Amino acid sequence: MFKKILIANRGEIALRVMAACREMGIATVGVYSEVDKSALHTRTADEAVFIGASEPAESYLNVERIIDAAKQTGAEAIHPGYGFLAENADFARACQDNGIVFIGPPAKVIRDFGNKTVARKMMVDGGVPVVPGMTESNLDAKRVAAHAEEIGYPVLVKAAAGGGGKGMRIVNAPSELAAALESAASEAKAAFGDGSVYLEKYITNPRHVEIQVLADTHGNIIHLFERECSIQRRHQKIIEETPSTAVNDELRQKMGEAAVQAAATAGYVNAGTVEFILDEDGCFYFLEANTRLQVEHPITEMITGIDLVRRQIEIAAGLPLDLKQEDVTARGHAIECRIYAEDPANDFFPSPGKIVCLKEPTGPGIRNDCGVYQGFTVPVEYDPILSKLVVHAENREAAIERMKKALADYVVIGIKTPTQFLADIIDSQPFREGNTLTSFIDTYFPSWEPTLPDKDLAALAFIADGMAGKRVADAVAEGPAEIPLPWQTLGHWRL
Amino acid sequence: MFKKILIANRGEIALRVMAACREMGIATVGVYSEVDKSALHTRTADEAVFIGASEPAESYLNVERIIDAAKQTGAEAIHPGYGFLAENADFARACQDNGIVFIGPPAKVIRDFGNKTVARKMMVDGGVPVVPGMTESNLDAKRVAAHAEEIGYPVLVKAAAGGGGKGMRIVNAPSELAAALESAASEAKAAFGDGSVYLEKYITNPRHVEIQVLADTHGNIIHLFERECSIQRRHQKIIEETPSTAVNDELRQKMGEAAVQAAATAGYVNAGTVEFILDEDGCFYFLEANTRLQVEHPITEMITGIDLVRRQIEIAAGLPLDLKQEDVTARGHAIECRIYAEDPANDFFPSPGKIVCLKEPTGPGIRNDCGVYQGFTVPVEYDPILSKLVVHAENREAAIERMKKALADYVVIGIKTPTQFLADIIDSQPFREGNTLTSFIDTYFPSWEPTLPDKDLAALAFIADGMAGKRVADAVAEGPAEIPLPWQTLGHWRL
Amino acid sequence: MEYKLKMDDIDLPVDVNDVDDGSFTAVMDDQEYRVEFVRTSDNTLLMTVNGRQMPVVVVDKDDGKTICLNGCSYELVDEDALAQSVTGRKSARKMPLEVTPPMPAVVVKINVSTGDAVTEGQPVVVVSAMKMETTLYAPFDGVVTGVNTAEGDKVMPGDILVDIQKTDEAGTPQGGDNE
Amino acid sequence: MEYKLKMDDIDLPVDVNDVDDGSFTAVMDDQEYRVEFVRTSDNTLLMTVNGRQMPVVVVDKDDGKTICLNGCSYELVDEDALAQSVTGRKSARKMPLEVTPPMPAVVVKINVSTGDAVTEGQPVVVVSAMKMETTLYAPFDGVVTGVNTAEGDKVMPGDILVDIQKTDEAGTPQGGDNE
Repeated sequence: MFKKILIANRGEIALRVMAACREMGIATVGVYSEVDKSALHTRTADEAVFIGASEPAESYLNVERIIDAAKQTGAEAIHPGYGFLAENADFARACQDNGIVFIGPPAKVIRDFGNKTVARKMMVDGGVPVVPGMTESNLDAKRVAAHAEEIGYPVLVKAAAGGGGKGMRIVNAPSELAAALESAASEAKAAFGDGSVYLEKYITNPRHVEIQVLADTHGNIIHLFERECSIQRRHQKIIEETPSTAVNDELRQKMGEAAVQAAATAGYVNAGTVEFILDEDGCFYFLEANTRLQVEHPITEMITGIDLVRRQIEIAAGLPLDLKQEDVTARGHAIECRIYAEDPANDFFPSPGKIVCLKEPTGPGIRNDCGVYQGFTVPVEYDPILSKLVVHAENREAAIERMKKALADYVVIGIKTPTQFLADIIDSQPFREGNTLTSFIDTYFPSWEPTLPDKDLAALAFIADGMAGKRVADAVAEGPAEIPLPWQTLGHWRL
Repeated sequence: MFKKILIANRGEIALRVMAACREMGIATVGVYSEVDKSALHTRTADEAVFIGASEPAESYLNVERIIDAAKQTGAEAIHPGYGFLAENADFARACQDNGIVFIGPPAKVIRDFGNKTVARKMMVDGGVPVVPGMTESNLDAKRVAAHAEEIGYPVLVKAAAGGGGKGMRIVNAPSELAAALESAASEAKAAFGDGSVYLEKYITNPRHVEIQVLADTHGNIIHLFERECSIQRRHQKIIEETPSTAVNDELRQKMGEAAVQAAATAGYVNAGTVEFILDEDGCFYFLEANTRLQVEHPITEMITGIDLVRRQIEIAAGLPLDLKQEDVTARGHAIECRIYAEDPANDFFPSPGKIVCLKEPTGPGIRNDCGVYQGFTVPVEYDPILSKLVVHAENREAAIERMKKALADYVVIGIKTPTQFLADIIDSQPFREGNTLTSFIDTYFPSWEPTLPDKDLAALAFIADGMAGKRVADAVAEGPAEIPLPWQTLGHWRL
Repeated sequence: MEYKLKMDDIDLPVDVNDVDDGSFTAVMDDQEYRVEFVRTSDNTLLMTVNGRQMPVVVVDKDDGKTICLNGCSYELVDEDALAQSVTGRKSARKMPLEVTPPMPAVVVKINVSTGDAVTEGQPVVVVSAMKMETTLYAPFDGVVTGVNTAEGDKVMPGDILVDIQKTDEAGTPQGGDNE
Repeated sequence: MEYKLKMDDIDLPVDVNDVDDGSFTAVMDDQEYRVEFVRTSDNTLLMTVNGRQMPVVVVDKDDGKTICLNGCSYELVDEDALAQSVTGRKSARKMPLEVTPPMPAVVVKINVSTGDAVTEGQPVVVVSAMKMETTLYAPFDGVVTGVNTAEGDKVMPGDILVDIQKTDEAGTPQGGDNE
């Protein structure tokens, strides 16, 4: 097993990987940019290496500096987390060329799946159903328009290189196509360094259901059931759950087998996710494969009892999977809410800034994978994810109640977060009924405003606070930098 | 379902029950004694009722005042937690007489099991194997001595009314018998209000393995597998785990069936635990039944995914169990460490006092059921339990590593706790090998002293702290009372 | 004692009486409240209203306080206190009549130069925050009289990125230092 | 700069140099350390020793500090600072020559009265803390010259519950105010 691993990421996912390493007795190396000098992941690693300026290209996307940091500290492997270099085939190749193990699939597999059009071709060849659409990316507006006519509107413009909704546009009419292509290409180029886009048939009333797979270097491939990820805003997931209300045992098995088939076709190794579009008739189509740990991996961990990050590291170290498909069972119901720094009442605008007050929910069946702390200034340069709040309970109804309680207990002051919005969704009739289509937010919460049921109590609290005497020192935005270190970061290293 | 429940307890178990109530939409009433005015459970309830002076007899053991508090607040049911009135048949009867639902078994069952000699007779009649010994309590020293000779030394003096090792003494020779009887009786009287004691054969090299059962009011009884509770100090459990390393599937089924048989024989209703002594040959004997929620219930919750407190409340409300025996499956491995206010380097002397600094461990698979907060003064009057640290992982080895990490992250300053001691046990070869006999502590840790591997680093930290500039205000023992309210207590009540 | 509290545009007048150490009574909208409270940490209180306990987080903010309870967040100001401080800062932001980012952001692209004629709704600047691009549009027809930023700049709400003079306005261009 | 630190009976001399804002070097037992540190909250530091980071909890205590790191707890004092304060408080407790509880406790039972003769090891008082009973014994043969407590009293370590005069000692009973 590795003695030291470098984590080429930041925020909650870097913390998640470091926690697994500690339990496995593996030392951790963190890397950080200028603006992340006091970030939680920087503080939590056994060693922290500065890798450059705040712009991602200068630091977290800088292959050379990250490889250098690994060599300098003697890290034998690199875990890329998600985002940044996680699905960058050149980075995986660079690791290999420098004798460092990349904790993820081989570079070729990343490249094949990373290009959505290549992936689609590969899946067609492997007998995995795909959404009708272009099999190559093309920026010639006329030819794309011809394709769109052929597929039929509405169509979806997608980035060939990306994921997570970046560089994606729905186009309902020919007149909108040119603008959508340009803005999608620009966003894709900024996010992934590759502005290629392509078209797909836009399936109406779809669900987004994905299958987790694990594949080792010895040819064993298993799936770990589905995740329902349809609740999205701006094409980014905000609530995920498992099992899906739309998947019965038969469909689960079919989708699981298709996902294993997809992985086998591609020569997949390590943890990966096969995303499917599920239509109203229970037909499903390959959408894309995410060749890395998924943001929402904890819900699968909670229903299967399997530690995906530990498995990733074991697979990367060449260990065989000691699990067969029949060993994997799902129990109970898990839900994840993504806590972003954003304002749900204002078009989900990002809300960077200083976290003046942070109270995290705790309790049986509650897990909060958090990458920030009270007093930390959430930078403008990176993804707005602060934490992932995950609950597990005996059944969907109990999980919903648990999530409601956890969201009510989650306090973030100083920046905007969607906790109230998420609580309203979770508690809504359509959600309770399982109507989790990708159109959910547009249909049921087209414009959300916080209800303020307790304003009288708030007024009484205002007065009580004044009478209760001066607090010692509020961590106001202008106040002295307070950097409390959440205690889960206690290092394990000894002299 | 109930609209309001009174929790007739304090500390972590009161918090645990309140968390379940909140998820079920049930309002909570807390009760508190003089010294517990600022206790966490007092603060966390939706309503808090003062019930008397700090001595348990004036408050938490005062049936009349607790019934009055329930009537005054309109609570329809009372959850007794463990300890205090949890196994007091008169209290259960008083609830019934006042039209309040007691969340536990019927008074008669409590009385039957509560008297260990009656319980033994009942089990013998029901065909459940019992440890050889007296079937009645008797304080006549001569007759007890005769019994002891008949059973053969060593014998165990046990309180007829109690549990948890209180009023229990091992007697190796006739000369020690009289003193042991007297001190056991005195301790039993103080703890349970009943000084009756009796004798049992002391089984050498035993393990303490118990089975969790759930029985509803409709005649359904299931078991939820075993808990291995052999690691004890002063006859009180300090580490529990499930599954037991000494129980294979065949034995598990036999013990489970015996526990269900015991519950059926007694007419049991609600959650209960049947404790067995397991000897070196895999024979097991009924020891006693605990007619309430067990301290160590979380490890069963973690491997079965079943919320025992929710089930208790549902059963008390008359709902049928929607689980059959075959629906209950165990997955992974769970370990609990009890975090007591005591000094393991000094004979486990209680260590009440002010908690100057508290950092709780968090992370995937870690749960800490905690009843105290930083700044709270742990009173001298009650049980020394501060929290229960529980981990769940894929297998025993991973659970051990997770627990090691969690214990290392657990910081309590101001009072003594056994975190280092527990970490040394967990990490020891005998524990890793599963040699968890009740003699474990005496055999492998007869006198424990903390190892201090990092004193050089501590010296450097001492110097760094001096240079780092004054801290704002240390919560020193003499400092102003700081009462931070852990945020899990956010109430759910609205005007 | 009369408190004139305000939440956004909602007036919350509270009549407070029987003030004692750790308790008071209050009347709001003809409803009576008995309130007890204790500070549990710098920014938390345990408040008991008519016998019901609830934890509350209170943090000072600008002229008022942010209050969190029961999972919701409230921004309240005391109008009496407010009267003594400068007012009107907020109203300026309400109408998007200026080219300013809605959040701290980085300028990705500037589509116009000084002297350009622009029409209402025309994209003039693209900013990016947390990997999300947002396009800022011309709020009316006009002429660009100044570009006050460059690509890569970090900008804040309230920063006027591009000065535009309305076409239907007479006179010389306003603002626009071309810095 | 020379620090004379002490942990229990272990001397920990540290030679500190190159003190800068947030860093220093140190030599202990011929080993060199490069230390960087930053205060992360009132009672926590992030310390980096020879490139390895570790969080540390530090709390002031009596004459010294309690330090938690890597799951272990250390009590350190600075001998130079200690020299200026009163010493010797601790040594008094070491030998159990007095009838005093080992922890804060409540008196459950008093087995003796003034004037009783007692033998070494005879139970004289039973105290209870957190539901655990502890018996306090006569430390030597002697005569009870005073009982300074009553059943139900809360007592602290250092409180002498029963005064006993050694049999082989001459002279009048010591102490024993019979309060």
